[in-house]
Amino acid sequence: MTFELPLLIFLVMTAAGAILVKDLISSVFILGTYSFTLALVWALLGAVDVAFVEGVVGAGLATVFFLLTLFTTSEKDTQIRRSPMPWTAFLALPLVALLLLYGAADLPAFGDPGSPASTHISPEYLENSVQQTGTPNVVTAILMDYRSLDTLVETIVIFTAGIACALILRKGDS
Amino acid sequence: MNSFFLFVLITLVVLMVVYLYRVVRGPSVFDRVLGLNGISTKAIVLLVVIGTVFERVEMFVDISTGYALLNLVGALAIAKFLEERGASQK
Amino acid sequence: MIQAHDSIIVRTLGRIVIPVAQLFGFYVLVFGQYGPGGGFVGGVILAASMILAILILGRHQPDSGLVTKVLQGDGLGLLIFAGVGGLCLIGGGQFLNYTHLQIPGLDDASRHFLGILLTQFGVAADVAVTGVSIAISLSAEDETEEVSHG
Amino acid sequence: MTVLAIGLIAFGLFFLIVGSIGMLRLPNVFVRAHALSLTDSLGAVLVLAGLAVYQGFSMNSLKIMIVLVLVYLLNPVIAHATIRAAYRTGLRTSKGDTK
Repeated sequence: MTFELPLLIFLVMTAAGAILVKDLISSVFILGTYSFTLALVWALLGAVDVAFVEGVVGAGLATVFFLLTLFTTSEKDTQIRRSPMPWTAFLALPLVALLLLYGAADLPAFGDPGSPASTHISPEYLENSVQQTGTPNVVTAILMDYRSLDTLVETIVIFTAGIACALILRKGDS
Repeated sequence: MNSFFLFVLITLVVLMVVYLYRVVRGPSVFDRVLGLNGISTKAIVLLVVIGTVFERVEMFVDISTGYALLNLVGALAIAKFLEERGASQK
Repeated sequence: MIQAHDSIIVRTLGRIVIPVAQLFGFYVLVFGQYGPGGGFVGGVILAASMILAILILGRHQPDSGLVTKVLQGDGLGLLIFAGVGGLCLIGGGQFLNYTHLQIPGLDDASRHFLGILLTQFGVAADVAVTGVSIAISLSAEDETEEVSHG
Repeated sequence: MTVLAIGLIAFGLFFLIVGSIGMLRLPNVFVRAHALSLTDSLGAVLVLAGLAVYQGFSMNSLKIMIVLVLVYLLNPVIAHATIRAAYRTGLRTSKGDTK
């Protein structure tokens, strides 16, 4: 589809802007824009659930958390002091890019039905999930039923993050 | 009809680039905030247009409602943060 | 401590939008089996609505009393999730295999449907409580001053 | 019906383009807020109304209407909060105004 190209160029522009800008507050704003754009790319590829999570968490909640962290800093903490780029990076980065492009040439094409990812177990999920679980959304069926133990452990990770934040950051004896 | 929607999509992305210029270059912090809000408005409209092109509007409308609500939280947090920081500087 | 926003326009909008956001969060949570969304996204939207209440109405105001109540529920969502798994164990099957939820009058697909719905509620409760808890932790509550006074 | 939808979308797109030009060309923050809060809201609302008309009367158009009302409510309030913060921090348009 021809429409992907301007969106991907826009994505790279936002990513570069978030790195190159001078202070942390602007960097947080541009990261929010980056998340919006990435969610649009996911939506365009048809991954609606991923787009929803990316948009809600990346553009909404993460921005709020970053800002609440910046609330407690002072003005001079949020300036970024950047040392000049070492000359080895100019040599190494193009080599790494070439290596990655060489590796990407062997990947299967987008949406290829014969690729390993879509021949192993996903046909079974796609065919049987509605009869077995009564859930039209396959992503929810896989996350919550076929792979529910993984989801349980992810929930434990989120819970642990909340507990760790409270232990480290909250003051007083409460 | 489809080519018309494609035209709308590409126009909206070009307009987002204009706002991105304001976010990156903007002389004051508030220019950046305004640019961010402009981009998120475009993104909300863009999602509904993508849904219309794919003929699955009922899915994409939910995402864009979530965007609109979460955008309010982020923007109000930014506004309060800048207001309190500016007040503490004086 | 975060003060209430002192603009009447923003506060009036908050009174309209916060219930809408909570309703939308529940909608995403319950209809996650038919469309995009589910427990995680619904929980995040619920957390965002409560963070919005803190930002607009203030932390220790009576209007945002829900936030204080929600903070007591730390770990409740995890308990719901693991509890559904435990019920499956009691029913004589594997952990989190919803076929063994012993509810009479339901076929296998309906049991799986019910199990997915209950675990989604667990995930949403966990994510919402954790989001509000992290926001409160990051906003640097000045409880030290209260301690030094009393 | 389709003609009405295309007309609404094109009209809204015109307002969005005008808003972007304003964002690019106007001299300072307080004037730029007009480009965002007034022009942009109207443009987005017109485009969304056009898409709702294109869907016909159904559940989908009702959902698009919810998004429309939210955008129309939230966008000006966000601009208001931002500009209020800008004014409170002592930003003024000309040097004579500064406290």
